[in-house]
Amino acid sequence: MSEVEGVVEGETIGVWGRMVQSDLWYSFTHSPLAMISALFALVFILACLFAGFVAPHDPFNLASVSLFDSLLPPAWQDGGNISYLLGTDDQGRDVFSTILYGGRISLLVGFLSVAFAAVLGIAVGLVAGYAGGITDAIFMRIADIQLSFPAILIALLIDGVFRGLLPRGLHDEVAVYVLVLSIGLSFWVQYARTVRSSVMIERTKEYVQAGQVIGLPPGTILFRHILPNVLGPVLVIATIQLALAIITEATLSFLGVGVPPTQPSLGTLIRIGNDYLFSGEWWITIFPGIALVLLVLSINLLGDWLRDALNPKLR
Amino acid sequence: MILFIAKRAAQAVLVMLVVALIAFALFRYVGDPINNMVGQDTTFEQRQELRQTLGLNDPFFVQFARFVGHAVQGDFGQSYQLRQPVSELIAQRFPATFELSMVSALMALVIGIPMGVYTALNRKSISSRLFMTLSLVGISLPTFLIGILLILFFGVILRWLPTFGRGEVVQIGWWSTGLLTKSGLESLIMPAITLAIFQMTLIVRLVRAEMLEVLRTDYVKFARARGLKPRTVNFTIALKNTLVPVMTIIGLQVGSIIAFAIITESVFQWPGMGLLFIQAIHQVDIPIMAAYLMLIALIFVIINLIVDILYVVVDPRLRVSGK
Amino acid sequence: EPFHYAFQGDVQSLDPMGLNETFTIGYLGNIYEGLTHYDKDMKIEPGLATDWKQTGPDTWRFNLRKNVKFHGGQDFTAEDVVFSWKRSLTEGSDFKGYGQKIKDIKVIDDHTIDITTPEPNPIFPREVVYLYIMDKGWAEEHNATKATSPKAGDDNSTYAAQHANGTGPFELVSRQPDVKSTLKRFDGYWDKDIPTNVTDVTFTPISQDATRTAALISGELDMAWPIPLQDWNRLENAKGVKILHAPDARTIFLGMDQFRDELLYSSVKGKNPLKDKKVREAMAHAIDLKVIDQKIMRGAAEPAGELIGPQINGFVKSLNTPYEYDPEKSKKLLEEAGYPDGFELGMDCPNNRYVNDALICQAVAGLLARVGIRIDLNAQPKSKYFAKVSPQSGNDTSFYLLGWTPSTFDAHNALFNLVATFDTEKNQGQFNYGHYSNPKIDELTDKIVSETDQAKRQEMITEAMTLLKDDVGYLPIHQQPLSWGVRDGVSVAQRADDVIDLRDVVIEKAK
Amino acid sequence: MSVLLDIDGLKVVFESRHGDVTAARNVCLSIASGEILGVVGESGAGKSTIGNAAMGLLERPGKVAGGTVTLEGERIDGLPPEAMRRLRGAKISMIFQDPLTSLDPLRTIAEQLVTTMTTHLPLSEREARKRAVALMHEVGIPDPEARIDDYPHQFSGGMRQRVVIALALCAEPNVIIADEPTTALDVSIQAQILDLLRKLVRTKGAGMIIITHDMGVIAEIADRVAVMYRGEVVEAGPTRKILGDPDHDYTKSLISAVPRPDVKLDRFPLVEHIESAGSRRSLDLKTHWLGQKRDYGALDGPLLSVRDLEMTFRVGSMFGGGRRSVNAVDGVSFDIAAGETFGLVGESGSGKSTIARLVTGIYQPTGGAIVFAGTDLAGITRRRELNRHRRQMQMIFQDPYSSVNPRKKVGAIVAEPILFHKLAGSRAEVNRIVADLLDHVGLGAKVAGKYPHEFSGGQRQRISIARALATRPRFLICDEPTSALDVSIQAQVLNLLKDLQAELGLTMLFISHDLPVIRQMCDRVAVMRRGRIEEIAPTEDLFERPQNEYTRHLLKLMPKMTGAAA
Ligand SMILES: Nc1ncnc2c1ncn2[C@@H]1O[C@H](COP(=O)(O)OP(=O)(O)OP(=O)(O)O)[C@@H](O)[C@H]1O
Ligand SMILES: Nc1ncnc2c1ncn2[C@@H]1O[C@H](COP(=O)(O)OP(=O)(O)OP(=O)(O)O)[C@@H](O)[C@H]1O
Ligand SMILES: [Mg+2]
Ligand SMILES: [Mg+2]
Repeated sequence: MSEVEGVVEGETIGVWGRMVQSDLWYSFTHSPLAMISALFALVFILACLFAGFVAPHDPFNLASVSLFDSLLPPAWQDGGNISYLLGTDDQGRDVFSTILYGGRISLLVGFLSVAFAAVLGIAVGLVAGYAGGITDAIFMRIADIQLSFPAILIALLIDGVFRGLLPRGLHDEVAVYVLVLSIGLSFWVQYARTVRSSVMIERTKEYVQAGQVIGLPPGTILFRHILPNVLGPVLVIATIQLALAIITEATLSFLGVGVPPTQPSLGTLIRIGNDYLFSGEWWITIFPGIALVLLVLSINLLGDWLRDALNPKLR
Repeated sequence: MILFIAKRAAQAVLVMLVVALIAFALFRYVGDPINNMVGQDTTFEQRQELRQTLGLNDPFFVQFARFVGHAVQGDFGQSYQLRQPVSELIAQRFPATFELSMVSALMALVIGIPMGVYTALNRKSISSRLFMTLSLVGISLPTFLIGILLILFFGVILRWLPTFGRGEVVQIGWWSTGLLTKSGLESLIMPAITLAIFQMTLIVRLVRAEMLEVLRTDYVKFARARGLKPRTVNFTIALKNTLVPVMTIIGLQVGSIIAFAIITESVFQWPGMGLLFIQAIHQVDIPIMAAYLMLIALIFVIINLIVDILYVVVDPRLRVSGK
Repeated sequence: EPFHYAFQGDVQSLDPMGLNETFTIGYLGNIYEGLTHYDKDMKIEPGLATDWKQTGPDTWRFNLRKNVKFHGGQDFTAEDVVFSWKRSLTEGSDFKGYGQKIKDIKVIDDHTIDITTPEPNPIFPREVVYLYIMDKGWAEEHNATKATSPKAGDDNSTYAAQHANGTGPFELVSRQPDVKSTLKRFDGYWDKDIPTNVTDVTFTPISQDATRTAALISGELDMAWPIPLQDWNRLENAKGVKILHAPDARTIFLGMDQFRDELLYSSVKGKNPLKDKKVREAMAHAIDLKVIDQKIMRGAAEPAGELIGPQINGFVKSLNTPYEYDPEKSKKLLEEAGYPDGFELGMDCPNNRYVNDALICQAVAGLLARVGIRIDLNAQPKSKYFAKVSPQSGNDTSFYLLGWTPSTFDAHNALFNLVATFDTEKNQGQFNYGHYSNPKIDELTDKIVSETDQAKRQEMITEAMTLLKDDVGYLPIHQQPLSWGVRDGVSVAQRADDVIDLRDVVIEKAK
Repeated sequence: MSVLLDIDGLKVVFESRHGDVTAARNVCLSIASGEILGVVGESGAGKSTIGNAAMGLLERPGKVAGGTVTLEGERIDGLPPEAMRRLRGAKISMIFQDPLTSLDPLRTIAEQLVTTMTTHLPLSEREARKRAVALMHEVGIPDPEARIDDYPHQFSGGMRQRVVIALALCAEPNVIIADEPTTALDVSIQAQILDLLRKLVRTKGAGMIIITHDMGVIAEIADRVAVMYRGEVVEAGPTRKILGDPDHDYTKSLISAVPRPDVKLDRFPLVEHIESAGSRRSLDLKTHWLGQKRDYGALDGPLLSVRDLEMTFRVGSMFGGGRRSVNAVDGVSFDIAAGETFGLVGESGSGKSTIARLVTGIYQPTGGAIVFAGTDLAGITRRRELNRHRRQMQMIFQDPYSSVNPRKKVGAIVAEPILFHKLAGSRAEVNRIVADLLDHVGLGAKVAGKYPHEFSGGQRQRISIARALATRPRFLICDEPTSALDVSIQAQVLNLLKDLQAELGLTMLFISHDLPVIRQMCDRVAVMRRGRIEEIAPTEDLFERPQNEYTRHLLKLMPKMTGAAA
């Protein structure tokens, strides 16, 4: 028959029940790739969050790190030590533990900066694309200005300002936020311009006019109606930029803005290991590299799935 | 049209002014140029003197005004470090960066767009899933690592390709090109790939995402109903419609390829502007940094202008100005 | 024979008075020459002067070499020496320091000059090694009579920064900053006895360590440096290349703020623990130089106890024994000093200046943490680092890492710059970022400068250095290694100042 | 007459996580050359689905689950894609229901026509273009030489529909499936198109399936009729028989619901056969939320007064030349009294929708005044003030496809105005109201959880109607509100509008080119042509004693359901 069972809104089936019944959950449970990715991402994120319990060593505690144990190969190789499963780096930090501890910083920086950039960029893109005219011109020229500065310089600027404004000693606490701010600031333009171009097309559609007729304020029309229709590319950019943010953080740390070298992030660890690729100490790069690749992979696959699942036409 | 471009040119000037302003506010945080300009035996007084001569002790807006005053006359100053006019330096370096960026942008587009279309058309096939997954590996590794791995493999182990530099170049007027010699082309391969990987991944995924939307539209369905060839439907109709939003990102990417080939250039010692700039940051060579940032601002303004014009060329709906 | 080599940085300027930086003057030493010259053991040998002698306490007579031609064909005469000296004092010059060592030059004849110095100077011939001689006529012709100024729009041209006309064994063919510079053998070079058989020289700067090493291994280079220490193994095992290493004349050390009443970066408030010798001693005993050498420097460094190395005139062997590694003693000393739980201390460190600089700092941080001194490390690129720690920003640091090579290869240089009390008037102690001060040492330093009796002079140097060591004024770490990678079949002389002199490069005929 | 297309026992299912939906079952249809088969039936009965299935264009999750399709004696279901492609357009072609989204927005009409022709016919580009111009002329596009290089968005809905028809016909197919080919057209064009289609079928010996719910069209053109109901063909036979003497209950009710062009009735004859779309409860407006009246201040004079309204669009490329102006609305004045239904008829592209958009404030007029409830809307600059007035107006959009947000569930679309204006107390109440509204427009409360793309065109139009009602408007603009609806739903909806009007004193601007509907609905009518009003008159006067030449022309062309049993 032409009628199918639909989910009737407002039925009292509880939050969990509603989630299990939702289309998203259905699509999720029918996509093995999404489930594997989610599982990996979840395990990794949890392991990072609870690094203090999971990791066998605390690589950020200088007193417990011994230079004597530096550059040990993974446990299964000659000269390996079972206590350092994946070997140690040049300062004697346990690579496995550092992946977890450093992963925590990387994830924080990655997620926060992408979220910051996305929120800022989407908002600007929506407004610029919808309002057009002078508003659009102003925002887009700001974007041009922004684009001219590489993340490195923005980071230097923000770091400089922060150092100037904040009392000494607070720097380390805010280091991560300096990173988030700088990376976020250098990323938002992509969202803004993408969203803007989609909005310019979307705003001519009749459903937008319908919203106007209902009397919805532009904000509501923008965020509730147009936004969902322009999110596809945004998700692509966001998931990819997550990787980029994590890597950028490593580059910035090298320039002396960002996390201190005594507390390496995942990206920093890879960068450190990069120096040892020729000399045969491959484990310092390869293991964090694999961790990062898997993390990025799983998040992107989740993103792919989510984007398709959120598009009702593709179900 | 002329009015439109004139308006944008005026905006460009404004953009560049602001870029310069921010740049000068920022230079204070890059470090101290003096230390790189003198040897260790130079006395404190001499250092102070030099600082004074260069006007580094002036308030930043005085420095800014001075810079703008000169820049208006086409004078971007002289490199602290290289003691050579900055405009000359940039003109020397521009061809290298330009060739590298264009080749890798081309690579990214030529591989990225068809791949995006392919993966959208065969959404569920194993091969497109595999490709989508593999393409991610490329972006989750930092550029410097990819570069080094390429060097290690093709340069050191196989010895197929040169590990650094630009090879032999041919001088055509002020332009130096590496595209006409064998060693020039060989040298180009690895940097271009390194630079293209990220852009390619992004383009593949964006094209795929947009393409999936467009393939579901009624006009694509109607085109099929008229028995148009799949090539026409997929490329002429669907891809063109896909490109409107994707164009933005491609434009931005081409811009950032040119602008921020920094890491690739320094890994491969590619003698382009990016290398010049990173060197300048290390040496706090303010005139180079300032001129470079202005140039990049100009490039982005131009690219965005082109993208905006392209929108209108590609999408007739945007040509209406009724409201 | 062609010779292709690479360094991590580029020649900064072709102007011989442009930048007093080791690599740049080293490179220019192949094109230009001074009156005297360092041989491969850093001994002074005749350059453009055939011989010299001190004719009074502050007067030196130099006999100039005859029949020397510049690359452009001009003859070398006493005029050129006077011109070059005067040029070194012009505004854009970075060699004023050398120029100021000369009070006047009297031209006796075309090939004889008398130089007077402002005060008696026992090491004067060393001071003129890098005062390269330019041709007066050439400079006048190209409006290059003043050193290139970094400022645009000045009336002096930048000609000399991009062209060169010296008397050295090689002449400039082409130069593209940061890309490539090429030299070719100068046929008319006066010294026909130099060992080299190199005809064409290509120099490329390659800033990335890995790329440089790769280019060497892949055979694209005949020589490259510095080679990261961790890659030594790889190079030794690779076919066709070898590592050349020796201790650098540069000593790496840690400095401490010893003048503020309260440290800028520390948990201790109201007093400065680093003023307390016990604390400094505690730190000295807590840093295990051996493990730093073994693990960070891969055994290639020379742990040091003195601020200057054996290559430096005035070095005292007995003082070079490092402070003993004894963490227990450290803890005890800290307790005695009133810090049983240690304290927090901010540390500044460059991360692209010296061999493994940031790693050393991290290791120091780790070692100090074990006795309770918790280091908050701020590792930055050198331009930011120096901007922060140097006097211009009021020595904004509490604890820092620095390296020093006395440019005259004489102990006085180190004492004057690093140890003497900070004093802008007298220009002394400019690199004494922690303002260590010992009046006795100041007194000795003043005397050393003009003492011509070598034995007496050495005595005074030894005394000053001993005082410094007793005070624990600095914490020396090591002499970093020179680390050159050379293709088999190429022989070079590794000079202690990390300079390659092309005169000594010999390439085996192609196999 | 040889059988051109034969559909036998066709079954189409849409797979879904909640179980399969059978959109068509055991459908048997066939057409011979020179024959026109009309397919009628309720909206959502599966008419379009059958067309898609025959063309081999069903998309996931839909699939043919049984039956055969035979084209000129050859089985074409399950043909390899490339072989099927060669047939499409050349042998069998389809005119899509939705003209607004069927055209590639980025390519000119000429390009689209030329590619299609050169794909199937051995023509050079120049020849193809020549034929394209001729074809454009044939389908009734004025000034085809100039307009062929326009882009789709520069055409009005009706014009686009003609372009779609031209595109479907340009490669001269033998079998044409026309899915509501004239819904968006005014009567004169409709007559032209029907003429065109008929001529094509008769002279070329082609066969055609015409899907429509306009009984007038059926009567005019079809030789035979098949009636579909809930995925099944319930009755088929010669047109005269079906229209005159239907057997099946549904057909009977359908016929009775056809609006009468000749007499004005108080209400539409209610469809007896109400089992479709779940239980369609009728609402008691006296007690229901929808009926709760809101007080507006006393009003003397008309509720809406439009004076000398002008709207000029500037069209053309930004690269200099080619810029031209379109005077879509050119000095229009009319008044609408409170409680009145004012009709607006006129040819496609005459500016009807533009007027609607001007009144609702979607467009800013380039000239003239719009006075609503005594206030000149153009004079108000404060948004809130403006909104207070605008809130009393609602609009039902012409294009059911783009007027609902594809990313929102139906329930949310309808609930939005209620929630936004806080018209109901609790979330539960909102849900109840939404359910009632959906029920009332004949969709059934259960569709709240679906997305718009799961609906047929008529079903989507009803979503739009439910949304418009959800603000309890005082003034309702209906831009072709029922053009995509089958007559039974149309009757239902129009009755609802009439009820609302009676109960609430709703005022309506009713845009349509369906003259019978206009006659049934409106108190006064304005006839528009080329942005101007030709004539304004009370409905009965207009229909009985048209003054204007153009009006008379329109009335003459009005399709009549000859032999309708009523
Ligand atoms: N993609 C889809 N997914 C699920 N159900 C669908 C889909 N497309 C159509 N349907 C269902 O199939 C049935 C038949 O739809 P169809 O479009 O054929 O109706 P129709 O008879 O053409 O209606 P109308 O006259 O309103 O256009 C409808 O009930 C509709 O809900
Ligand atoms: N946004 C626009 N830009 C340019 N021209 C437009 C625009 N909207 C409408 N027009 C033009 O204005 C004229 C009137 O269009 P409108 O949509 O009001 O016609 P209509 O009477 O509603 O026709 P139909 O019955 O086909 O819907 C047409 O010629 C159309 O091409
Ligand atoms: Mg339909
Ligand atoms: Mg209309």
